[in-house]
Amino acid sequence: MPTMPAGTLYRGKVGMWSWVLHRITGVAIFFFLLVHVLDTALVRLSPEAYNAVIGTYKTPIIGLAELGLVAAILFHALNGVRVILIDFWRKGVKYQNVMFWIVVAVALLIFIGFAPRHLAHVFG
Amino acid sequence: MSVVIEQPRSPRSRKGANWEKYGWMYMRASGALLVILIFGHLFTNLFLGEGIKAIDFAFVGGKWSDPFWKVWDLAMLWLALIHGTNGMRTIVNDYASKEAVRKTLVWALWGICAVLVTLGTLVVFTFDPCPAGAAAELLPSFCPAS
Amino acid sequence: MSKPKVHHYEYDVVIVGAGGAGMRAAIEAGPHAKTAVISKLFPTRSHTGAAQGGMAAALGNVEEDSWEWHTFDTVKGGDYLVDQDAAEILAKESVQAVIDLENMGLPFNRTPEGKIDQRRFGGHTRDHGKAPVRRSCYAADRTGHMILQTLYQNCVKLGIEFYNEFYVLDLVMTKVDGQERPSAVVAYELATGELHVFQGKSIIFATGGFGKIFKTTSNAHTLTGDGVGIIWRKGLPLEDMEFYQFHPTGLAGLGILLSEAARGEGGILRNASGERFMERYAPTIKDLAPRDMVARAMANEVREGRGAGPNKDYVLLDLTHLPPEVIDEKLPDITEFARTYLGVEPYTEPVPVFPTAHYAMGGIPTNVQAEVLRDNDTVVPGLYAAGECACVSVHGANRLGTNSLLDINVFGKRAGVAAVEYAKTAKHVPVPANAADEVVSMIEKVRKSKGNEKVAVLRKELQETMDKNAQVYRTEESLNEALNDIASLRARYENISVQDKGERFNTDLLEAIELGFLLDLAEVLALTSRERRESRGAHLREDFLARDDEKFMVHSMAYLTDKPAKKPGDNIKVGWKPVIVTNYQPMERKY
Amino acid sequence: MATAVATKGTEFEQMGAVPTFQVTLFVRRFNPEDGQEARWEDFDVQVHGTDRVLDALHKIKWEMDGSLTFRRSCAHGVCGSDAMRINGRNRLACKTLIKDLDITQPIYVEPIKGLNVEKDLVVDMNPFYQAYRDINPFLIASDKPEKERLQSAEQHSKFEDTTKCILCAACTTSCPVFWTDGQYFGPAAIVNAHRFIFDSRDEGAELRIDILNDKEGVWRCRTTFNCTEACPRGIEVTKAIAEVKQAILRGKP
Ligand SMILES: Cc1cc2nc3c(=O)[nH]c(=O)nc-3n(C[C@H](O)[C@H](O)[C@H](O)COP(=O)(O)OP(=O)(O)OC[C@H]3O[C@@H](n4cnc5c(N)ncnc54)[C@H](O)[C@@H]3O)c2cc1C
Ligand code: HEM
Ligand code: SF4
Ligand code: F3S
Ligand code: FES
Repeated sequence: MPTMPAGTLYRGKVGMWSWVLHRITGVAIFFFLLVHVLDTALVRLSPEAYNAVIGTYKTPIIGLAELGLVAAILFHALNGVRVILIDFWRKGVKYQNVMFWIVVAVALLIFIGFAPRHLAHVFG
Repeated sequence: MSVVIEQPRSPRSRKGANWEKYGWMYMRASGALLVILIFGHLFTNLFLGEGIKAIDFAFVGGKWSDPFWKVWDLAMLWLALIHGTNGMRTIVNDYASKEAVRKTLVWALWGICAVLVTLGTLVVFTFDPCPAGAAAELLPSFCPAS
Repeated sequence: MSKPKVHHYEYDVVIVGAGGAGMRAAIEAGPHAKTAVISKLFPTRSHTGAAQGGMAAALGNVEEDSWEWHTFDTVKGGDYLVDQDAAEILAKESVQAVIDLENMGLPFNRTPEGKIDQRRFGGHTRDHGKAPVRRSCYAADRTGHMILQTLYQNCVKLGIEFYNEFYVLDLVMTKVDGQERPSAVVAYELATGELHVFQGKSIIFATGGFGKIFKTTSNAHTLTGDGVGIIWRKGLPLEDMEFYQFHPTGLAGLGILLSEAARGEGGILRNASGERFMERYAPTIKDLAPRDMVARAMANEVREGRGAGPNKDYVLLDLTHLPPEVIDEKLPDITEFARTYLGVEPYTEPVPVFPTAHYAMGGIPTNVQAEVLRDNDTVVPGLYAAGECACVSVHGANRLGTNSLLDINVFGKRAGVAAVEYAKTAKHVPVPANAADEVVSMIEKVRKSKGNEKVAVLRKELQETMDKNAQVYRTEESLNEALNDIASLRARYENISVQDKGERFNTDLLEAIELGFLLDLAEVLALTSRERRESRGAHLREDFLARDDEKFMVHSMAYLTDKPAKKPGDNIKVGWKPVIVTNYQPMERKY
Repeated sequence: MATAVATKGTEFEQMGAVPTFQVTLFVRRFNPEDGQEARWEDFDVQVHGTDRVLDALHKIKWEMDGSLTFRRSCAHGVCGSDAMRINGRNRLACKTLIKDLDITQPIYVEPIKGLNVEKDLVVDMNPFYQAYRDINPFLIASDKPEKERLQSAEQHSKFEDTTKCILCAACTTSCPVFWTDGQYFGPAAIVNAHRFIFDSRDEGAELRIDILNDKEGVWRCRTTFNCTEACPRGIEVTKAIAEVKQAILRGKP
């Protein structure tokens, strides 16, 4: 009977990989958000409870993870803007490739601006 | 010409109303707003002042005493959760091959979303920055020392 | 191996082939009769889609024009071998044919007023040759593609039943009242290897050309002349098979077509030393001479050792003097083909070209109702043919560019109308219970054979001998050589074997069967070419250089006989059929 | 001038001397009748400088293994028969020159993705054609003109790009969304709907808009651009999809 053999990985270009990243970062942010709403809800319980949990956010490991989260949000948000421009701006389709690299560049710039400061806070 | 126009056939699946268009529009509208909301949120919480170090009950209490931040965080909560859940729904629709599994997962997603949105909203509205009986050093500076 | 499963169907109209002609017929037949279209390819893969230039019609949208001038051009272009009553119909009905297509949705290019735009094409003139006229209706450089798509779209709209990737391999003839009558066709389903018998009151053949008998051709791999071959094997005649058109500008070695537009826009043909050799052959119009003349000149250059390239086997199409913008705007397809397939940059390098086997003027003889003829004038009731596989004859000895897309529309439509008309009153001819037997044994023979001959080897040798001996230049000697080669290939074909013994998607098997048709048609072509001892249109006999209206102002009609072939070709009888002349007496063909 | 052309001619005499070289092709084989799983099989083929992947496949079929099965017809990129995945990307075998690939590495050839494989490189195209038929791919017009309907060059240019489609399925089977469950209408169907939605002569735009507003319609497109990059006819597929999305938002073309 006919089957669907796996074969090789499709070699898409930036359009495809940006979507893969967008999807992965979207899922990551989603799960973080679930946790984040819950932990923030602890403020309703008691200051001690909240502070205890938020304290863990300040440990180096979670601190680093936060860095990843910020990177994910940066990419997801900026690429989201790129997607919106592709959808609504006449020339968006034409410049999608360029826009992807702009997204990467801007995300990197902001990240470079943010990371040292954040690390200083975490480790300092 | 002998060609007669036949009544066009019906589309492939027409199971009730379909919200895909609105979902698609929502993702873009909420996405655009979220850029401002989330970047603002991250900027004030993680970048300004002491960054993550400064976050504690007092910090949150201080922020939420201002209606501006209340609205801000509420908007963010609603927009982001619905955006995220709808995005997750898309992904589930893509990859869940069994209809039963797909249905369950989508229901679960919206369930979680509803719970968290309600919880979050209640917290923001019923939040008391100066709960009685808490240690004063944990509270925002404006709380009356009890 | 078990005998293949056989399915039976009953239709009013059965159409074999889903190219332009087949689908145009289906659009007429579908709404009025139970119609099936059987095609070895998915309809939009048919070779009509490869046509670039355009479709002729005297719309007069941009310049004064008339169907009468169009008729004259067609007759003259065909070197007076055209049946003039048919040419008149072709030209008269061309306008409606184009309007039909437009109304069905074909996106023609437009004039500033929004009407269908028209452009010039070789051999189409105003007022009997006074000046070129804009007669070709076009959709960019993909007119054939748009015709094929539009016709398929309308078939979808009408809910026409298609049987795709079904190879028709036999026509069933049943004896009724002492007369052989067509009753059904037998098709082999590629996906399963099962057989299907389609009984039809009317059966239309629209199976396209057979360019694959040649090595260098603009035709698709699938153009193996199955339909023409089937008719031939039934003892029905084939008309004018010696007339095969070679298009001057095929990409050298590949045969991929570069449209005539290349020379229309100012392209120049040069030999190895860079000489513009057409100046010697056609001093006044040079590179824009008719297809047969240019092809001949090119072949001559190569033959006399002035060809370019390592093997001196092609000439060069020089576009380097044209501004790149002109090339980009007017000849995008050509530039793309040259770049993709030869790695040649037409802005700066000349493109290697050589004549490529392009179009069969001959084929299954029909009258203007598209009814197939069993001899010079008796029709076979219920059997029709249209398109490149048929010979009405509107193209005579040499087809004009853009007249074939017109032919498939005009006579495709006529075939559809006539088939419905006939099916309304006729009864089904009974199909014998063993109708599929011939195909079963044809397939099993190939599948079971333990021989050691390979299909690809035989096909290559066939194509090589045809290119060498029956191409642009022909002589008694070369044609006899071709016939001898074909005879020996035919003997070896008996000993053929295929590697794939499976039932499903067995293209190996089908290539073997297609080769059988190619051998048959090549033989007919070589033989009728030998028998026509004159030069006319695309048929050039070096040993008989002049046109001989006295003896050969007639169509050839070849018949397969039971006579054993002592000498190659003996089993074929060649008869002649008068040309229908209405208004235009033969004149010398000068441009 | 004459000499310049002459040198060009002589240059050419050398130029045509295209080298032959050997390449290895890894072809994804599957035979429904032998009970085995799909597998890779390698072939060493001697090819010409101007050969295309289709020529190499023909060499294999004609000289080494007659059972190798693939579709093809025109051999120059106009019939749309031979879309396949070559080195991980959808292309037409007849339009892919071997010398343009990295020939120091084996060339991987496998069927297009997302449709059932029938045999070797042949896939079941029916779901693809069905999606095409579902969008009503024909002119819907109620008037009965005597002559041609008028259309300005500008109106014509709105949909000309999408008339070029040859239904090769390279786009649809390069689309990551289509791979997931095969239910998405796919870019090819949308391209062909676009061809009619933006045709000034057509009256069926609302109907097609309605069809593509479906759960499996345009909204599933995630703008990954694989389709645009795969299209052998250079159609701006993603752009066409974006235009259809806008038309749906507006409720008219
Ligand atoms: C490159 C090129 C450019 C051309 N340009 C022009 C031009 O500009 N203007 C012009 O007027 N003409 C042009 N022509 C000629 C013209 O395109 C063709 O003559 C015409 O399209 C033939 O149409 P058809 O319907 O007869 O056959 P095709 O379109 O070839 O269709 C044949 C059909 O028969 C089917 N078939 C074949 N065998 C079988 C079988 N055994 N069983 C079942 N089905 C079978 C095939 O599947 C196919 O559907 C060009 C030709 C070529 C090759
Ligand atoms: C910061 C601003 C954000 C912007 C501009 C943004 C933008 C977008 C856009 C435009 C899409 C649709 C993509 C498409 O249709 O191809 C999308 C999808 C998605 N977003 Fe966001 N988003 C943002 C924040 C978030 C957040 C906070 C979450 C998590 C809760 C999130 C989770 C998702 C998910 C899971 C998807 C689905 C991805 C997919 O289908 O591939 N996004 N986003
Ligand atoms: S849009 Fe392009 S890739 Fe898609 S089917 Fe049409 S021609 Fe092929
Ligand atoms: S590949 Fe698919 S996701 Fe959209 S842009 Fe093309 S249809
Ligand atoms: S064989 Fe026709 S497109 Fe490749």
